[in-house]
Amino acid sequence: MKSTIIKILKEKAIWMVFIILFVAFSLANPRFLSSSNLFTIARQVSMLGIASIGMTFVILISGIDLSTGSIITFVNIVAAFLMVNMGFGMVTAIILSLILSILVGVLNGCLISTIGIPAIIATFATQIVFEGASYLISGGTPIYGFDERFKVIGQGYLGPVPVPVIIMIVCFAIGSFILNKSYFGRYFYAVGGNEEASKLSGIRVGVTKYLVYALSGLFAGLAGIVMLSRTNSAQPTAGLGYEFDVITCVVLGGVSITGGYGKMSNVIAGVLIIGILTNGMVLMNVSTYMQMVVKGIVLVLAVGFDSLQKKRALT
Amino acid sequence: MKSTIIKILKEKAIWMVFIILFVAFSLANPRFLSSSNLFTIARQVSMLGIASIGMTFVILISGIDLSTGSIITFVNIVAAFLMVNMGFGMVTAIILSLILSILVGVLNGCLISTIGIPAIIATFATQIVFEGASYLISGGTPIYGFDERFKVIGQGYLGPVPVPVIIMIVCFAIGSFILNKSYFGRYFYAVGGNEEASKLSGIRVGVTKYLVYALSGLFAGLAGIVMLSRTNSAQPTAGLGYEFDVITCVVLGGVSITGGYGKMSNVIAGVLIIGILTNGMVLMNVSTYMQMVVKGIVLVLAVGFDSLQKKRALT
Amino acid sequence: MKDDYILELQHIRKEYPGVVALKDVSLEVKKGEILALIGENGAGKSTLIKTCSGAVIPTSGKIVINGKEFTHMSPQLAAENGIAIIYQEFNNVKGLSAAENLFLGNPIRKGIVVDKKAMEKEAEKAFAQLNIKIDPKTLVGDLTVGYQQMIEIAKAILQDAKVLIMDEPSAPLTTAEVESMFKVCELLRQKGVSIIYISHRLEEIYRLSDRIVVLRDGEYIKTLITKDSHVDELIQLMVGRSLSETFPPREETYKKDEIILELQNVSGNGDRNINLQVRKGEILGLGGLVGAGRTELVQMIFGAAKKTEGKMIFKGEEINPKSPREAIDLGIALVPEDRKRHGVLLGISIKNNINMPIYKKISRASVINNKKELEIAKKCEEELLIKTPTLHQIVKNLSGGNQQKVIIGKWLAANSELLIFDEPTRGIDVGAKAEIYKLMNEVIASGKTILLISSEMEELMGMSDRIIVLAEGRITGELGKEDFNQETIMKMASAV
Amino acid sequence: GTKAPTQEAAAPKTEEVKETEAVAEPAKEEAADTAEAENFKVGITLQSLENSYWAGVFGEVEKLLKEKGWEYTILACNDNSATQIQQIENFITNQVDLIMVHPSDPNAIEDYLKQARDAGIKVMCWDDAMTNTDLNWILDNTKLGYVIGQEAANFINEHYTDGSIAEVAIMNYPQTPILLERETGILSALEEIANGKYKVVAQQPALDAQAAITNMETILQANPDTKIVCSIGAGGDIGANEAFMTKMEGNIPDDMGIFSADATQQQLEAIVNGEATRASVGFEGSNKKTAAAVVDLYERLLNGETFAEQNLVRPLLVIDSSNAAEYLADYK
Ligand SMILES: Nc1ncnc2c1ncn2[C@@H]1O[C@H](COP(=O)(O)OP(=O)(O)OP(=O)(O)O)[C@@H](O)[C@H]1O
Ligand SMILES: Nc1ncnc2c1ncn2[C@@H]1O[C@H](COP(=O)(O)OP(=O)(O)OP(=O)(O)O)[C@@H](O)[C@H]1O
Ligand SMILES: [Mg+2]
Ligand SMILES: [Mg+2]
Repeated sequence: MKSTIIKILKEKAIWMVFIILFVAFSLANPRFLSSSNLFTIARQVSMLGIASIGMTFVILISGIDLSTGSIITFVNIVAAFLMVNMGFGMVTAIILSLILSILVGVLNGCLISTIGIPAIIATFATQIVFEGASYLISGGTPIYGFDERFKVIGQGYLGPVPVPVIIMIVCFAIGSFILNKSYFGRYFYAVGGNEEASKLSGIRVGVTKYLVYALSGLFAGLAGIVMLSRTNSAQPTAGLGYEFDVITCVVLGGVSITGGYGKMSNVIAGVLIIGILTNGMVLMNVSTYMQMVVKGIVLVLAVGFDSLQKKRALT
Repeated sequence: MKSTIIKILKEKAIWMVFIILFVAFSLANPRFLSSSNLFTIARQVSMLGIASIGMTFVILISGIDLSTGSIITFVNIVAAFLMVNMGFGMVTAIILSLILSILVGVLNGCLISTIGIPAIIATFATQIVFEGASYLISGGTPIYGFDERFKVIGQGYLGPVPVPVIIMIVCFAIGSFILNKSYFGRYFYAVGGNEEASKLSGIRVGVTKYLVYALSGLFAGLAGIVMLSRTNSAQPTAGLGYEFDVITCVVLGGVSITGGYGKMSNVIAGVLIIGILTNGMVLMNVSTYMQMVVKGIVLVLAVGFDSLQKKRALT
Repeated sequence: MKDDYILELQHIRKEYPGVVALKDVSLEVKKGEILALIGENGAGKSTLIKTCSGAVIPTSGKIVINGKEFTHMSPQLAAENGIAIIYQEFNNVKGLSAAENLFLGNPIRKGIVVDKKAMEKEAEKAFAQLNIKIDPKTLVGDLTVGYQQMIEIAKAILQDAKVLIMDEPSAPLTTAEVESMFKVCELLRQKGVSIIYISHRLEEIYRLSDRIVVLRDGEYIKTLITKDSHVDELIQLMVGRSLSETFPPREETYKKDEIILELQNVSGNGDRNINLQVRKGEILGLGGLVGAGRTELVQMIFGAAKKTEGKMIFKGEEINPKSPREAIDLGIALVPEDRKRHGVLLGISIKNNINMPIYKKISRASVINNKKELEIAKKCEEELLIKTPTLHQIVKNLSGGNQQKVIIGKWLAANSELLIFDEPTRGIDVGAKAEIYKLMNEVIASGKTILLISSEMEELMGMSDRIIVLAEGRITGELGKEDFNQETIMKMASAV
Repeated sequence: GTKAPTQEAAAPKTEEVKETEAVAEPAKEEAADTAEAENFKVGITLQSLENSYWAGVFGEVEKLLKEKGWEYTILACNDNSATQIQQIENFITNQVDLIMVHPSDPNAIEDYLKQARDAGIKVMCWDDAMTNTDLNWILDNTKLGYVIGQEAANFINEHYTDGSIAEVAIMNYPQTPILLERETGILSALEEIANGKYKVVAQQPALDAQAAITNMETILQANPDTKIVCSIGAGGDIGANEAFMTKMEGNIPDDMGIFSADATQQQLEAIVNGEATRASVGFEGSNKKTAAAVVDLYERLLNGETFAEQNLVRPLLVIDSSNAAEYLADYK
């Protein structure tokens, strides 16, 4: 009985952190709890949430994807370029740019799985290449002037609920489904837990890696589209450094950086923590510099608590 | 006989890449080969070289240090602040800020070894905390106006040789000494190869990690001092993103990102490659965007070649 | 009669950079037979069977399954053609449940959705057949190594294979578990399944197999009919020379009254209330089933795990080592049970491995005395007869027995007084085993003391001067040499 | 992260300076009056604070707002529109009275500023001529670049009278659109005014001093006769100056010069000390003056003043050896 409670507490520790932060901000500023602010937070984290799904898969197979941010940028620029400079329709442009983002993921998969470059190096290389490519395409200037309907994706509402939030929820549902129900989702755990054993059990580890990086590319691309619609203008700096925010969410959400362990539900908590932290600190007038310091400390505290527990359990 | 040649070729493959690039740039632009340009390259890579020594140790023990760039910034700001705003003498300021950079490294060591936070997360957290701290100290504005003698470190000459180059050479000598001659250098390889077995062989793995991250902090700090003297003005963006340049050099230099294998001599080649690549492309007036793309591709080619070989050797 | 063979390996050759692991090895398996594959460490047994699943791609040679020829296998092809393999290294995924591990790579599913319920049901059936009680939902990482191995076996059986290949399956199992495994093997044989069985335990080979194939140094040596062969012949074929006796005699050097290590009411790390005394110059054996908590006990002595209660007295002084380093400095050494993971540093040289605990001592102002370093390593190489072309060789390239010698050499160089051997001959071939026994005797002769953990009854009784038996983290009995008896020990080991 | 622009100055020097001062001074008086009466809440979001110009100005702005006792939040979006949008949304939630944006990309935030105005918040934009604002405090970056180029071109015409060709290096940062505009301005002024007397030998990025010094050294290797540098901001100026000073061992020849934007304290000191920096184009003259001017605009907006022109164009101010000392005094 007691041990069950402890187990639940441990497994859901990150939700505790979330609740504590939530209560703290609510007490500190009554505006925080207004329904409009809560929707604002949800809308603000939607891109982070969407991108974190792919990153969860990647980290589960004990990989890492440093190209997420530049895929977001790339998709922003490409979709905008297609719509504005090439006169493509909205839907075609979105589909084409999502296909491209999948292809970037496939390229990552190829470098990592087929050529055998360590993930951190391979995705860093694609990061700078596609960042460069985004500048080359855009010439460094923002691209804007889209169809009015394009705004709906990032700025629209369905009843009281913002469209990007709905997209995020759908994506999380798909992500959970893949991880928990689909057979290839189970392969992610297998490959992350023991690559050699997976291979010898007949799992096509190479294919799995391609799939995971392609999915990471796709979700990054989706986040990019939502961002583009939200900003309504494509900037060659759109996704700069975004990968680390995403990795932070996933790691906060308890996904083991060495692979094999992790749950989608806790990643959602990780995303929400970053969301309310950013929102709450602005509501409380914390300066930019101080926000950096606070975020670093929260990260250390949240992950450190978890790490200490695991370390104790070992000896 | 034949196999010895192949072995040498393999072990020194990165020097081949270096030679190829070197010859290519010499042919492309005759100025490249002038002795003054060669000294310029050496001077330009000096900071990268110094910081790469600590990173080599870190990657050898299968860690990673994302805080290198922000330690550089931090040291820039702190040393400048001490000299300009607090009226400390040059030597005192340098010593104090180097001690601080060691302490940041020790903090990393503590988070990683004592608390058990994965290195990539722990050093990312310290990165943002100390970046924030640098802004807080400087208020975001540059600090300048140092003693004239301070310039010597980054801009002076000893005979025909720039002082920073001499500092780099001395540091590399120390680094090689630590890795090859000192007993704790042996520990680095052991810990990187197998932590558990190292512990059971009597190595204090925790202490070793503290030492390695402290050394990484120290070398980053030294690089920061050289940079400060070179620019003669402390900027709160001084080291922004520098860690990835450093990691790139180390990985190009064949140090295994999973730890346990690597040579200081090849890291030097890695540093020089980045140096001549940057210099050569500017000499040829390649555009910024294109430079990013080229760097990414060179990274993939150099590391990919090596990875493919290793992968072949396995099955 | 060719059709009688369900699996044939023809002229298999495997080269690694600098090593030829297999030189033209051929082997045939008949339907419904149990074929034993034996050979020294590094003879190439694992490499050979790995070619059947594509885990190793042979440099040349062919694999013929049921008349179909393959030059290149893959895990998928192997499964499709009815070959199941239990590998020497664990092949489970710790983050997945027992049931999911059973169906790893081939889950029961409806469309793309996995059917966990169905897998759990099947798993339950399979476990019942093997006579093991495992909740199919538990994560494999939470199970003991014995259970993990049983899952491997269950997994292979579930595949409904025509050929089952088992690479040292009994190594981590308790006697009872080995028994149920044997029963299953018999059952499968009756069903017409062929089995290739690899083991260093010759008694198992004699109990199970129909034929025996011997490999040595990557070469095929001979095939024997089990019932017509003799152990001595087998050993002769394996090691290329004859070995007279396994347990060399030793003079009793210990003194009854000189205690080197005493534990008083020690608890922690899963053990409770341990009281024991180790006399200087003796070999004290620790007996018990796998999971009895012996490794846990010596981890506390060696400072690798924390004790929560009790006192440890070493050479008359209370000690409380908080790290292996402290224990080593006191003169305690541990040869761990998991050689590759805990014993040696695979990626570095023999020389460096041997000197690792004493680097600080042979350094001046932190600079290593290279001459001394080499001297010490050379001395070890000579004394322990480590087989290697050079001391700069990385340990990964050594055979299991030689790796074990490097570990022992390391502690001799460190001049440790109390050496703890945890399963020192697990997975080590007969030849190397004999050498290690001889080494242990030499250690004792030089006035040192040994604490020996072994799950092999013969070894424990053959080597020890005294045996203490543990079960579930407690001491359940102690026997003097004159009382050594397999049954008594087994009884104590299964007492709760 | 990437960073942001810099600032500038222009032609009819003295008069316009007075104008700004005139704006700045009443601001202080008014501040004293309104401090007790009104307690305003201001939200500011900038493209970047990783840049000395912005950090410097907003350090001063912060002091002024503190003096007034207003509540304020100063944030940087690190050149990311999504972040900036988020910050604007959070300001709206927090019901601030005024939002000032220095847009990372004006198109991205128009809609959100509209929401702010709908919520009764005053909106001011710095640098861009936006639609959904109460006031745009703008500058013309192409013109700013042009003035930099003009100063350089005049210098070339003065010092390269013997028919020799001046080798010019441009320190640019094309990743940021407005800095790209400045570069364009620089190039067109050179072409118009010094046609045939110069040659652009290199165009390399240099936002921060560290990158600038490295790139300048390399440029000097490729083209040892490079003596003229035009930089889009302070970083390129400081770095190039350091490289020139090292190369010439502190003795800057008459025909060598750096022309740039921003007019930060460090640049002014270089001009006063006779280093390679010859002129820098700024606006109000110093951090303090700029801060005072912008805070004054906040106050006027908050007190309900409406501006006849939505776009208030900032005057440019060239600082060179003739007036540098004067403005430098203002910093100390
Ligand atoms: N990847 C590899 N690279 C180089 N050499 C290898 C590799 N794998 C195995 N070998 C070598 O091949 C030989 C055969 O090894 P193998 O593991 O097949 O022996 P084994 O008979 O199974 O031994 P054991 O009884 O210890 O399990 C050994 O000399 C080993 O060092
Ligand atoms: N890291 C761990 N986490 C949880 N349980 C563990 C861990 N390590 C060991 N155990 C458990 O502790 C008990 C003792 O394990 P172990 O196999 O080491 O015992 P032993 O007596 O040393 O056996 P052996 O004969 O293999 O040496 C087992 O029940 C095992 O499952
Ligand atoms: Mg084997
Ligand atoms: Mg054990």
